[in-house]
Amino acid sequence: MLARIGVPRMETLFDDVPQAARFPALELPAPISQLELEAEMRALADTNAAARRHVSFLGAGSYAHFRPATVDAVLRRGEMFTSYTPYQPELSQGMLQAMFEYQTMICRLTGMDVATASHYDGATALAEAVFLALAAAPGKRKRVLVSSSVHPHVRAVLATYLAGTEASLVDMRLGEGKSGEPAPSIDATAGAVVLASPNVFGQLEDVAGVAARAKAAGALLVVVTDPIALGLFAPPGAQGADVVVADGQCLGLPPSFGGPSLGIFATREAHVRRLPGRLVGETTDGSGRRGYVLTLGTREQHIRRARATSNICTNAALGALAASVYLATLGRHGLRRVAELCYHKCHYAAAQASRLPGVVLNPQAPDAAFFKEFVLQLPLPVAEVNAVLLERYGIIGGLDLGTIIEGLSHHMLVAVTEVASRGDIDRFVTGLAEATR
Amino acid sequence: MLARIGVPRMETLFDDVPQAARFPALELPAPISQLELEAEMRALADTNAAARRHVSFLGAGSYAHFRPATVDAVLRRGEMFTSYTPYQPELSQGMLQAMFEYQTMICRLTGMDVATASHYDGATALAEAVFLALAAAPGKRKRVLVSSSVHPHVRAVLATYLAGTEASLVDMRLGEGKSGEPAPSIDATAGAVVLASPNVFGQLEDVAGVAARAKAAGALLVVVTDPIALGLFAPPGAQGADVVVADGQCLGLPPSFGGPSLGIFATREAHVRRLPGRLVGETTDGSGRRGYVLTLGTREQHIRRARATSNICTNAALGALAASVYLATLGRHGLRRVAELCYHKCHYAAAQASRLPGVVLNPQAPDAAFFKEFVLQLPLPVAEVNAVLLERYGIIGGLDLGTIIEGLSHHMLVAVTEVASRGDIDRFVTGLAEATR
Amino acid sequence: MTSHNAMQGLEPTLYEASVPGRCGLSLPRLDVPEAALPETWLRSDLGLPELSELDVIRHYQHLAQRNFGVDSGFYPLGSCTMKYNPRICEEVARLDGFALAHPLAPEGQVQGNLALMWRLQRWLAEIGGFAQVSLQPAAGAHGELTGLLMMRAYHRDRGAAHRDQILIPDSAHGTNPASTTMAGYVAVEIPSDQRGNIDLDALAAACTDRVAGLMITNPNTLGLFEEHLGEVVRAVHACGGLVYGDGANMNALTGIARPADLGIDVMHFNLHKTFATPHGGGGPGSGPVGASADLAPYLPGPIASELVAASEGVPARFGWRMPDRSIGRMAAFHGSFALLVRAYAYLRLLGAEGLRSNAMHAVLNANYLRACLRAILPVPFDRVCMHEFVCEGRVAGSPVHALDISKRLMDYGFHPPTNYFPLTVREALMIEPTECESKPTLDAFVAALTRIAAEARETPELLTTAPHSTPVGRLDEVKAARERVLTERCR
Amino acid sequence: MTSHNAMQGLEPTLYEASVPGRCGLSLPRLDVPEAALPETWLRSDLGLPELSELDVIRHYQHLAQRNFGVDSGFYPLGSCTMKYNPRICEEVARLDGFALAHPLAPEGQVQGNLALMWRLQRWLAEIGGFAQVSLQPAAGAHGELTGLLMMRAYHRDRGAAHRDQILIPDSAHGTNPASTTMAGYVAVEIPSDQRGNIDLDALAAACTDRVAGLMITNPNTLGLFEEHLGEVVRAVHACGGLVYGDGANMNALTGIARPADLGIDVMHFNLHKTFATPHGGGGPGSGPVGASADLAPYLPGPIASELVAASEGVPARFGWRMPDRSIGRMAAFHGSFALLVRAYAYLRLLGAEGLRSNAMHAVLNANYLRACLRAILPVPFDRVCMHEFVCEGRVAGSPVHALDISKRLMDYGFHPPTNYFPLTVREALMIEPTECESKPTLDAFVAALTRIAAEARETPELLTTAPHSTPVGRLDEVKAARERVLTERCR
Ligand SMILES: Cc1ncc(COP(=O)(O)O)c(C=O)c1O
Ligand SMILES: Cc1ncc(COP(=O)(O)O)c(C=O)c1O
Repeated sequence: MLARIGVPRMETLFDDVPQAARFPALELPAPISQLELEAEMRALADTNAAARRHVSFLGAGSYAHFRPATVDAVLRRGEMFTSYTPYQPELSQGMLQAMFEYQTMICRLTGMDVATASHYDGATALAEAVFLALAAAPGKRKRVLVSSSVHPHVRAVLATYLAGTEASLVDMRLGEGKSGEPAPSIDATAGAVVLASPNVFGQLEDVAGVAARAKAAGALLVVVTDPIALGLFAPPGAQGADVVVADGQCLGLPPSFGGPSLGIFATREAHVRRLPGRLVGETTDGSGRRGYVLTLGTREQHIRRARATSNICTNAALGALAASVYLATLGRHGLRRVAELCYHKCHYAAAQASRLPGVVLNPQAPDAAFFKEFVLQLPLPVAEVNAVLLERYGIIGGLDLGTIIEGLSHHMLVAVTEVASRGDIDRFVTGLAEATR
Repeated sequence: MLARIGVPRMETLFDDVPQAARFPALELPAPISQLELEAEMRALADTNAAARRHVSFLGAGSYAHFRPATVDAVLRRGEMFTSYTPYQPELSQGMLQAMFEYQTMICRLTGMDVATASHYDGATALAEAVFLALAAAPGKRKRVLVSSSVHPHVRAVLATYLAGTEASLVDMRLGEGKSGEPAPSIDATAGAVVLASPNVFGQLEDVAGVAARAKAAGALLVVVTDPIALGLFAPPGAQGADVVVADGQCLGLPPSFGGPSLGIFATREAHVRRLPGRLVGETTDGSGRRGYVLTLGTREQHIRRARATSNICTNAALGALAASVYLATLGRHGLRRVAELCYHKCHYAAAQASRLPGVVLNPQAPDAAFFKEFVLQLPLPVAEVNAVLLERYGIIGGLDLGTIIEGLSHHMLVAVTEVASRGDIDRFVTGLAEATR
Repeated sequence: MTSHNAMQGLEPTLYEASVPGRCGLSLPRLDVPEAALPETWLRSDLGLPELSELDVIRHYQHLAQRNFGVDSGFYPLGSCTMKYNPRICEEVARLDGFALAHPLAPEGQVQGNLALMWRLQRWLAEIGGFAQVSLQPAAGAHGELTGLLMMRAYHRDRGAAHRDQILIPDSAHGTNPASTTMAGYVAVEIPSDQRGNIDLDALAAACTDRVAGLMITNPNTLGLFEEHLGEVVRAVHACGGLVYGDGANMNALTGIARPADLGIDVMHFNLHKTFATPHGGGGPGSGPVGASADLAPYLPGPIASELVAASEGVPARFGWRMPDRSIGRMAAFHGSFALLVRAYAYLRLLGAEGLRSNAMHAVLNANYLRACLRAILPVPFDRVCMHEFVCEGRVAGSPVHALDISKRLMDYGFHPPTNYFPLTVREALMIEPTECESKPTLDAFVAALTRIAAEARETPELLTTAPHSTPVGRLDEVKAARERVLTERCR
Repeated sequence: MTSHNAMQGLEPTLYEASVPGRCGLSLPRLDVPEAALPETWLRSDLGLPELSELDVIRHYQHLAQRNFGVDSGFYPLGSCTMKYNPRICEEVARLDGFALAHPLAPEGQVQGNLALMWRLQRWLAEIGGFAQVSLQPAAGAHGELTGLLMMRAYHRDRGAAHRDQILIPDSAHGTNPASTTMAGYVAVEIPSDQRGNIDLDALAAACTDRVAGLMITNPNTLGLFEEHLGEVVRAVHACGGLVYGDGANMNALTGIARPADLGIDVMHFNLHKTFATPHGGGGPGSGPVGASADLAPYLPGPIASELVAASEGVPARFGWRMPDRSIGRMAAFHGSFALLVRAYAYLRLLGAEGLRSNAMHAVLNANYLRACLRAILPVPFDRVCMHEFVCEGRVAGSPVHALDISKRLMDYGFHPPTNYFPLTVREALMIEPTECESKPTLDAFVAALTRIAAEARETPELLTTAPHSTPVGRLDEVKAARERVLTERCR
């Protein structure tokens, strides 16, 4: 090969590299074999509590749902996971059709017209949604009102993204009840309003009410939601949301320490030319056979460059595929059933726990409807309760809310999904009782 | 559908079933969901020590070798594992070509001309090999001489199979050294001679010497071997064996409590019409394209019925596929390397252990060459030593030979493969030292 | 050459793709001192291919794409019960605790496996009506040999070692007579009658004191329930024989009837048919054998047993037990354990109701197909069938054979039915849809056969030269047998 | 209709295959009392398809067979680095301890993950020559945005908030200018010179005090090493700007040169290119960002840190730390952790020598292809290239375009190169073989292109109507954009 190229040695190929910097000695560990690698990786993995498969009540954006075996069976197909973005549609009909089906299912689920073929995660999907809203809102509005019950990490990502823009992020507290006025109120300076339902505390919000106010003010409403909740509850699309975003990890993806996840993004037909990211469309070949292609690429960075709607290129296609297989496996009946199980088990856990002396359920919003998470105010630090749960019951307790939201020490955020059996919940409550006694 | 069939109810379809026996109430546990099933199966699996992945020195026919990730990646392909025996070759070229390649690799490995597309396990392959030998030997010979160092379970299966025949199984002790005369000696009453090398104690036998004697007596020599050993040692085919059989678990299959395994069977061209089981052959289609089909079916039960060479129908095709992927991944260099690692590590372990006071290495055949297993005579019961190893060192010790061979209490059969690190071996020896102190 | 469309073109063999010096796996350095190798024992060369990991993965991806499984489409292969293989069963069988368990581990270290096997034995016994079950046999044919050797030992113990005949209906699967011979018996064929049942007169004539037993498949290989099973069993028992049940078709009877209640003394189950363990491209299988109280002592072993029952808080204790008069071992270890795990899981998902429902829907699907197809292809025994039925692969006024119809079905995206079995029906096409298939799939299959029947009349060469859309055309099986290229030529 | 050969025919959509009442998963019975559902909040209907598990598995098998990955064959997609994805990396990423770890678990419960991330940060820093690395960004473009926001914060802290321009060579990837805009900067394009380098004169003219920085890809998107990189860096630094490195092509430089040694201040790595994590059909990716000591305080966080070093017998203790002047979070949690596991494993298998060897062989393969293909297709910058090179997809005397050549390559079983990028080369075909491919594969590719070039001259319509062997023919992209069918019509 060298002869063909016309160089004497491989090293010659690198003559353009400044000599002083050429061929550095890298201090990296010596290579090991696959056998040794497996041992090393197992040792690392076993250092994590997750290796013990404890019953866990951690949620707050990453959830333990049952993953049907179909999902991984499909994700392991080499034709799928080793392919690139389907630039050449004739060789990529599998991924393209799967994405088209994903877009369809996401639209049905959220009640929207058009969905992108995925974003990195729910948080970045929200940031992109806010960019879209600011671009779509009339005039050049610079205020983004973000409900205080949006997950603080999600809010933080939005804040990072907004740093490069002239827009400012404004905290908004929602009033109580259907008539409650948000503070600050939504006025004509607001380009985008961001609401989470279920919110970070697991509670449902009055989407329709906020949507009406946003609409009246000419602002676009972006709703952050939980796709599992949509198995049971009215879709944001039907309640007036302009953009719906969500993190899709719950749809068949493992928690994996938070990533990779899947950013879900759906909006109304009117905004299709402002959409960030990939879109798959249906078309035909020369002989009229149906096929699928990436479409409306003129929005995107590889064509529009500096004037693109977003810089996104690599997205979360495999996560979208996982979500598709998950939704296809569960289908109309299964997703509703999973949502019902979450709801009932969560409420059972909440009812049992709130009977304990000194434990208060959802102290900030005791009357709010909730789905698969709730807050418990405890008489002692959450870490102390969790230590008892883990050491004596082998249970990983809920999130210490104080670690992500200031002022909420002694508050535990408890997530209960269909994977928790009644026995698990009862043991959790027993442990809670012991710890708070 | 019922209307189309012309019956009023599904139950009507079963009118032929005697009424007294129809629709019994079966006492089976109530069905559970996949979620609950996963929990139940995990609980069962976790009850086994194997779930803890201890370092283990158990062998004796089932070995811990490293399984390259390629093997399971291929075994998980639905087109392969959900297919039936490839009766319709045009839809089964994948499996057929893989089997053809398997036959080729097994022939190269064993030094034989033709290999079947698989048997249940090594033991049943041996039984079938003896049937072939008895049929092929001149005259109607009825004696099967079986070396005493054949694995007792394998010998037991042969004995069960022979129960339906007029042949008798005769224990044969091999003489020491190249010139040693077996007892009883191989004479013209012997139809088949069975030799294991490496034998159940891990030692290599004088295959060529026994082959010469068998040949002289007109008997056929069946050699039971370890395919990993063939990465390093001369193939039985080159030493005069007429049939070579082996258990193929070590070629990429998990131990799985002993099954399913893979029976390897290879012989000389002369015996091809007496071969039991499936064979794949190369051919062409109408336009001359190469393809593969099941062939020489006239030997088999579905055509020859009572006069078939065997009753085998379902075999171990997926195991043969696993072995093929294993052999293809390791290839010429990798298999030799694995065999060398086994050899050197095993000898290191043997040398270290035999230094301990009261511990004797291979007492029955101290000078025999051995491969990946050896015998230790211990000053106390093996179970007591193993208890120390497990409880204090987390190590599963070698096999208590007394449990499978009478008279060998206090003898431990130790298997050492490439997966044991020097540290593992040193800890094992330390534990042995502590237990035997 | 690399080829994305492996369904076209040729895939090079591993040896053709081999390039000197490659290896698909990195192996550890030697961390112990080298021992001297016994030079005289070493081999000089090892004729294995040399490939990178990528080469290996690509090769087998291409091969897989040239293969058709249940996952690929409708696979109505009669007698083979091509059910869907649930993915959760694949997952649980791969759990470390199961997959890494050593077969000779002390009982205390494998209580989970023993419990699983003990329960599965009990469930299979309950489903079949048997006293005891051994999980050791590795396939249906292996179970047959097991049962026959048990019958032999039973007769020997009763001083009837002279009994040397096994009666076998002419519609039986080839493994039945082949197993008979392996067990040292003589197979005596019994003809079928007009309705597809065993001919009772012929049976009566054959029932002598040379009879060790009868092997019967019920539903039989025509997919029909033996209408006079009671008489058959009585006749055999009356002459001192035993009745062996070939349980290949048990998927029609789970929760419908227990074979032992119908008089079967010993029977194998096919976990790879009835209990949805995957067929694996030809295997592995699992053929547990159930036996009545009289025959149970002869079962192969050891068998998983409950040594101490569970009592408040203390779990049960399980161990191995050899049946009293066991014929011995049929396998080096404990049978196809990883398949037992899958079958256990399958049974846990179904329960008694699910099992019965499966049998009912399998029978419903088969009868629906029979009702739809009888207008297209002759159905020789056109009465209510069980889980499968046999029709004749011929079309009036056309020269085509069953094989041509089968090959043409491939072009329509279907796997063909079983061809030329049972031998008692000419041009037999044996069709078994299983309960897993939906009405739209069955209707599509009927539509394809309808079109194929029309083609057979109008353009028969379309069939006789089929298939046309597979990676290779119709393969020359005669040439394969004649030339006997059974390994790749040395390169 | 079921279809075995999914490469032909149409695969129905999930909705077309849906049959009312089906569900692919059994779910547990409710084992707690029912709570009252808030009726007014409930949805009336859920428009998801209804399928059995078998339906689902078949559907996706058929789809997979209609897709081409690295596993399927040679995939020389320039700039995308289609390496083989080692299967062991897939396995280890699925270990429970990794896959089930919760992102908000207390530090003490995730020491394994933190150790892994901390080591990977150090290794990437070592490979790139950076002071610190953040693993949070989810892709290359995400890393670009991260780096630009860091640059913004850096200038703001130094009273240079007025700097509003980012210089970008005209050959840059589209994400560079798009990220620039998202970060609130103005992209200023710098032309390339005759040899494919940045035009130094144009650069000098652009280097004013409005410049916040330059984004540079090196090797650039022509596959060429910037011959005057030192001058470029000096010019930008001299005017007060920072140099951002687009690390998409880092696979040519691992062990060859450390970008920081060449003057790069901040850079993203593409784990999904350089470190062989699978592309997943478009994602997920992972785009860790490395920074010099000056910029490191601005990295997004939190970052895994060693709180207490290991000391005899006591393992090290790891925890999260937010960089002092961090721009904040770029992701809700810790980035694409499961890909970090794969990249860690990949690096452990390679070590320093393996990394360098990979880069060398990637460059060798690209130059070999360039040397072979220059006789067939014009190579505009025909000098020693790095891991890829660009040629022009046109044949003298033929009307065909790069796209036609690409489509025709499919018929030969190859994935086409990258088309029409970079924009600075007309009819660009950007070819990147990677180190994973063997000489026989490269030779087969050359042979195919040789034949295609001949076809282009003799029978150009063979190319302009290609591909001919794919499940669908050339698709009408204009129609797709015009009709905008972006979801399935309601049924
Ligand atoms: C009726 C019948 N009996 C016996 C067998 C043999 O079973 P196995 O292939 O499991 O050995 C079969 C297999 O197809 C069969 O259909
Ligand atoms: C040169 C270059 N820069 C940036 C990117 C964007 O990287 P990503 O797709 O990971 O966002 C790419 C992707 O192809 C690229 O080739």
